[in-house]
Amino acid sequence: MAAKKTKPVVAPTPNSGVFSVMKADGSVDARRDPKLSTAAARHLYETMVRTRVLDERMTMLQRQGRIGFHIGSMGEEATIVGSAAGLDAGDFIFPCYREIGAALYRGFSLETYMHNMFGTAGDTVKGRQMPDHYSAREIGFGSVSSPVGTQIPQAVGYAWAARHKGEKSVALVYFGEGATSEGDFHVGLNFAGVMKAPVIFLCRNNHWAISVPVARQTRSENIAVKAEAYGIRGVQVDGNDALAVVAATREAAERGRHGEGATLIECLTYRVGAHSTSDDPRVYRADEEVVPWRAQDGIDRMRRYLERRGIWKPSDEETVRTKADDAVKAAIKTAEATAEPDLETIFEGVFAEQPWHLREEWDEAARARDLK
Amino acid sequence: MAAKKTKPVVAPTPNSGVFSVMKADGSVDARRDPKLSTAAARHLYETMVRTRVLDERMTMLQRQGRIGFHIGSMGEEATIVGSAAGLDAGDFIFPCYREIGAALYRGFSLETYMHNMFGTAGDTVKGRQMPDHYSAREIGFGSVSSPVGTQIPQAVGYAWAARHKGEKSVALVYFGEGATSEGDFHVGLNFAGVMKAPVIFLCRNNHWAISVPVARQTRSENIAVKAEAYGIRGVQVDGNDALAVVAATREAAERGRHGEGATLIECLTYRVGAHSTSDDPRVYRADEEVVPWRAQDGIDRMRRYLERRGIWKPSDEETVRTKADDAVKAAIKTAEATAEPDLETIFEGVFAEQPWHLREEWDEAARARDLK
Amino acid sequence: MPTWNMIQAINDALRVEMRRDPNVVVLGEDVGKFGGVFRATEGLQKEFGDERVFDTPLSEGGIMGTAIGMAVYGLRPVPEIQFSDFIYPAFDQIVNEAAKFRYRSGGQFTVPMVIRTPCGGGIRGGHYHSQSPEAYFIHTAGLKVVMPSNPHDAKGLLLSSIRDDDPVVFFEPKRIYRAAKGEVPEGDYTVPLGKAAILREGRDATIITWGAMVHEALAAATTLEGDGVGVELIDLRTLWPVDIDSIVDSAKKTGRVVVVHEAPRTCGFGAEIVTLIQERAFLHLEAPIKRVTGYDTPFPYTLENDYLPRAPRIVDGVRGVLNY
Amino acid sequence: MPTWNMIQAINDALRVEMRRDPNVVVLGEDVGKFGGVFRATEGLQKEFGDERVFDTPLSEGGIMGTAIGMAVYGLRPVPEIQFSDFIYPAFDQIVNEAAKFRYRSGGQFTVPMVIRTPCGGGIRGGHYHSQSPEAYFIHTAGLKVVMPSNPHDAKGLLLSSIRDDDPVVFFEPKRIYRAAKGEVPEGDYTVPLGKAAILREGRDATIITWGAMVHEALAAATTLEGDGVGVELIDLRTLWPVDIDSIVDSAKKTGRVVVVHEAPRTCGFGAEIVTLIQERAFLHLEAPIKRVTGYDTPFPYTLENDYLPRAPRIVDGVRGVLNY
Ligand SMILES: Cc1ncc(C[n+]2csc(CCOP(=O)(O)OP(=O)(O)O)c2C)c(N)n1
Ligand SMILES: Cc1ncc(C[n+]2csc(CCOP(=O)(O)OP(=O)(O)O)c2C)c(N)n1
Ligand SMILES: [Mg+2]
Ligand SMILES: [Mg+2]
Repeated sequence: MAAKKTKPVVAPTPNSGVFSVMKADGSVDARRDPKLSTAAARHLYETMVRTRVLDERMTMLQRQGRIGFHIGSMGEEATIVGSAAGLDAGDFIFPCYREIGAALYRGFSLETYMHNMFGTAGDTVKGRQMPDHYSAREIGFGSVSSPVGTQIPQAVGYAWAARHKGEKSVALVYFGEGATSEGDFHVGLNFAGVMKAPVIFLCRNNHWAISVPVARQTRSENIAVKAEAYGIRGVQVDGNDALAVVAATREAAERGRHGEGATLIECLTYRVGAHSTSDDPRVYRADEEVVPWRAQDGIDRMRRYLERRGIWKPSDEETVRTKADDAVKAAIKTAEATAEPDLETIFEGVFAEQPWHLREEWDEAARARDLK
Repeated sequence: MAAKKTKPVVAPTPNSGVFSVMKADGSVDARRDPKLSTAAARHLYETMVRTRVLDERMTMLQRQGRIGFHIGSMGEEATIVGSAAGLDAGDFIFPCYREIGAALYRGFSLETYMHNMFGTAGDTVKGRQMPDHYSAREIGFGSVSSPVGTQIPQAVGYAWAARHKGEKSVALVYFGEGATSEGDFHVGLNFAGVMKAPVIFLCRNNHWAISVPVARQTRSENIAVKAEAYGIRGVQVDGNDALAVVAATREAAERGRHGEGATLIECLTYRVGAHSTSDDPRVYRADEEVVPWRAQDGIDRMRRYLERRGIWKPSDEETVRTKADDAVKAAIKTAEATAEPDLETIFEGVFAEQPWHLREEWDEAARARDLK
Repeated sequence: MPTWNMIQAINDALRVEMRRDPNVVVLGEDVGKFGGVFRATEGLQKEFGDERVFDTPLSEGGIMGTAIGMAVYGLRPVPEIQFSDFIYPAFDQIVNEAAKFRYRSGGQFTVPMVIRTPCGGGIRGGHYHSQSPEAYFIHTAGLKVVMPSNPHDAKGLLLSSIRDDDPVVFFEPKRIYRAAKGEVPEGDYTVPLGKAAILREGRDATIITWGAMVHEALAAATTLEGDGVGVELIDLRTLWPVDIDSIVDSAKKTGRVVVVHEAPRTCGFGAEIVTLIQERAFLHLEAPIKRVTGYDTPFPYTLENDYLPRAPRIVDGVRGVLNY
Repeated sequence: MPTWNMIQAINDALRVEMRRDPNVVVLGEDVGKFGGVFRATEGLQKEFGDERVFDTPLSEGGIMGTAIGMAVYGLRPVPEIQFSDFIYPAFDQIVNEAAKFRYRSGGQFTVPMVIRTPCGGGIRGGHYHSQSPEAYFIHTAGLKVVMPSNPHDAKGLLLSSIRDDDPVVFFEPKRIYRAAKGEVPEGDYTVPLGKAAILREGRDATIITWGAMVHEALAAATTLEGDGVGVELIDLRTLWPVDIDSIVDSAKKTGRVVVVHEAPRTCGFGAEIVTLIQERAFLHLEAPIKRVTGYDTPFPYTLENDYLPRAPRIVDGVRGVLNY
């Protein structure tokens, strides 16, 4: 059975400390290595780099006033892309709001993304939501929204439904450690336990919820231990170790596929940047806290791994960065040249069919456009 | 320090199994004995009996159509009265809806209670709430309401406020095991952990939430283990062993008073009766399941303890039951002879001062009474 | 045709649709073996198994959150909220998630789901077993809101609601669960969403109402008929989107309108009905539109009959608009 | 008197009251060291310590539940909900608990608490950073609802709200947090709850509005004045209990009324205002009362200026009632 082959020899285990595969120098513990193919390892790394490049560009665009908002994932790429890489293509992702890396890994088009960032007529969500709030059904990726934690029980229902229909897929849901304080976290994990739903709860413990440090979020020993309250498996993973995240996600997915229920994976990582472009962390966070995390950057570590494995050379780095940069710039150009959505996009799609009152309101809004 | 003296020698300890003091025959483990005075032990027992007598009467009244509803505590008296007995008089109780025994222990007047059961003009909550939904501030007892779990975070805020104001008191909050599934349970315990609130979470695990057994409520090993998710202490107690409940509550209260934060106490007990007078458990529960629990009745066990200690004789039993019965009957008589609340009770007390619209609506309702 | 009460009609609708559509699942507190505290789901678990009809842990937020996920996947969940007084822990999932999923995802994801929930007073339930919270949901863009007044409509509207591609909040007036009886067709039929029922025609005054209050209004209309007053009685059935033509046409015809509902008056759905009519039939109105409603207090226990808009208050309201 | 913006005025009100009353505590997400994402609580933790101004875990239900407990004890908590779009996880605690505590306990327990929360659109926040959910709370018996439109009122109303013995939902229109500036008295003063402000007197038409829309309405009134139309402009300030006399008197005077609000139209507070006026000033009305409001859709992102009731739409609305 394929599953067996990919199972890591030494698996992440509840209460056994932080699971890791790679050292800082990129060397791996062979027993734990998820043994990615060259192509897969490169795709994983390249997506991390592309995510970082995209992040930098979006932040710049926001500073220039060309887009209204951006929420990035600097420092968390290994967690985000690594977990996507641990899934099968048929698995479904319920995003939080920082997982563009997971979408890119699955082939989400930069152009589609950029239309969302600019809220254009080309936006698949029709300019109705903020930047970074896209939906990507075609790649098995849900609907980004702002309310913290609401996606957690939804993922449970989705995963349960898929199993109910005889599928062998799992659902993975992303959230931050701050979200673990919401009622939705609790009810989601509890329902998953009782319903034996094949769901992976992927907590990006990036240590901060805007200005609130994790120590003020909960007094529990860690996040993973919370799994015990629901009779599900909980593991801690080095979230800056992309291979560890791949291995842990794969194992959780295999368990889910084989009827062993849900797993809570706590990925220990760090929000190196601001919460979003609306935030300024200097007000509440000392830069000294950030420095060591920058040194443990997940992208650097993964590159060292590729280099050791002999499947990455300096010119590759330049190529991937240049290509990413060019692609982002091209997408920006397209989006900036695209008109804003039609007026009717406000009034359509509230329901499958438009009721009388929305037809009237649309007329009213159209008339209002003619007012001085 | 008084606290030391009352601490049980062998305390309930997290993950150490179910804490108990008394055997079925009423003999006690001396190291764990909370060493109640004769008066205290008798008061505890007598209150349990009075609670049972009251329950039986109220169920009968409801069957006769004289009151609309009753929700009882048959089988759970040791948990309910024992926990009240473990508190100091200055501690505050946030009730669920089955804790009349705790109120009676603190001296709640049967007459006041009965006015609530009949929704009369004498009801301190003015006939506004259902039977068994009283408030009893004078005995440090909150407001009974129906929504499951809402009282849990409230107790945390109350306990924190008392400590903030320099008091040495704790708050104890009651709820069933079903309530542990609500978001309010999670947020309450999590806030308590972070805020180091001196609160006791007293879970009556009576194994059923209406028709849903605890196994479908959560897949966690037990309820007490959920405390770990919040970095607070969690213990399991034999909930039909009144002395164990006293000891565990006392210990948790002492910890709270001394700044050691919150405790989750899971009392293992059983809902021997129906959920309420609106329920018929025969539809969903086999009587065989109930039989062994009836045999472990907490009242019988406590009586055996008193008898062994030589502070209870058969005539005492008769006296307490007769007195209880008479008192209940007298209270019923008074309540039944009392008029219903005035019309204005609908419109008063929504706010501290009555705004114009409620004055108008009151007029309207008064006029409506004159319509045929 | 059998004569059934509301509970039987609702139970039958669920059975009919579960047989027809394997994507329909029923979940909630006590809906499984017990068949619901009002017995609306009785026998369903036995027929459809505990994968399609099951008890959840005690959490309305969890019921709603997981049901949304199921609907996003492609099922048609019918979650039950045991009393609509307890719907608020699920409020965020309903108003921020279910109601906005289609819109915010540009139609990529939809939430075909029916939230069944008993509502209303008159059963001596006090604050927490008597509420009529329909206005909260009508105010929320993206939700349909339905409340039947009789077994025939209950079944037909529930079937339409389950087949609807958007989330529907389906209120069941618990006071008439067993009291309202009537002939109900067996098998499959639907009552369309968005269409009111004109239960009586009349030229003198219009009463617009829904749910249990339909029965009080019928009693009032009968009394008024004895006095020679012809009342047009409209049972909205679907509260939102409301059947605008029926209410405006009737208001134009009679010029005198009374809106009746149990919920608290202020910002209740009555205010919206009044406003829609005054916007569209202003010159036809002979008197201010009158609201006969619950009051702006929590629902009381002992005096609930003073609180509820009973027939005499409705009669008085109609007389008020007639004598204006 | 200093010239302050809304944020400064709110910050000052909190400081004034925390100095005066040791029972006032401030809690919420990011309100401590950071001073709130809009900086409304800036400097308070430094002055009053982290027992009186503190960050909570990320849970609105927890914030509200614990704040209720503090209020029941006797404190006067001022919890912040970071955006009113995120108030719904706390909805149950607000509508079933805070709003009913006094009533259900026969006055034994009360919940003096002010829920501060930014609301409204115009900052390019999309569905989840733009909502105006006031109607949900106005419909809930037991809550007072306040929304200031300028720094002077913001401070005076916040001080009144904290001293009020009942729960108040205090909406702060975030779009004018920094844009609305004005003179604000230092130290202690109050603006009474329940009293509207008549910002302009006029005989031709009445505009009734609140919050950020007051500024659009002012612009509209200025335009209309240029055309010789005298607008009476009422800023409600306290939404509930509403200042019934001011709105009814003005409606009687002008006979032509426009209600303006950002929230979705259906079952919005506008419907209640319309209904109250038609109940009390029916014979004085020369035209149907007009609603100029947000639409019945989730709040959009790119096209938010089409969604919001801007001045030209208000002018058009007033012309509509004048030319009826
Ligand atoms: C229900 C809700 N409350 C508050 C907010 C405001 N908010 C947005 S992100 C955030 C912090 C989230 O922290 P965490 O869950 O750790 O995720 P991270 O941002 O660190 O990835 C807050 C408070 C929100 N979006 N939703
Ligand atoms: C929020 C909410 N949901 C549902 C109900 C209906 N209900 C009343 S009691 C109950 C079961 C409670 O079970 P548990 O918490 O175990 O307490 P017990 O009744 O066993 O003491 C339910 C579902 C309610 N009162 N409140
Ligand atoms: Mg975080
Ligand atoms: Mg129970």
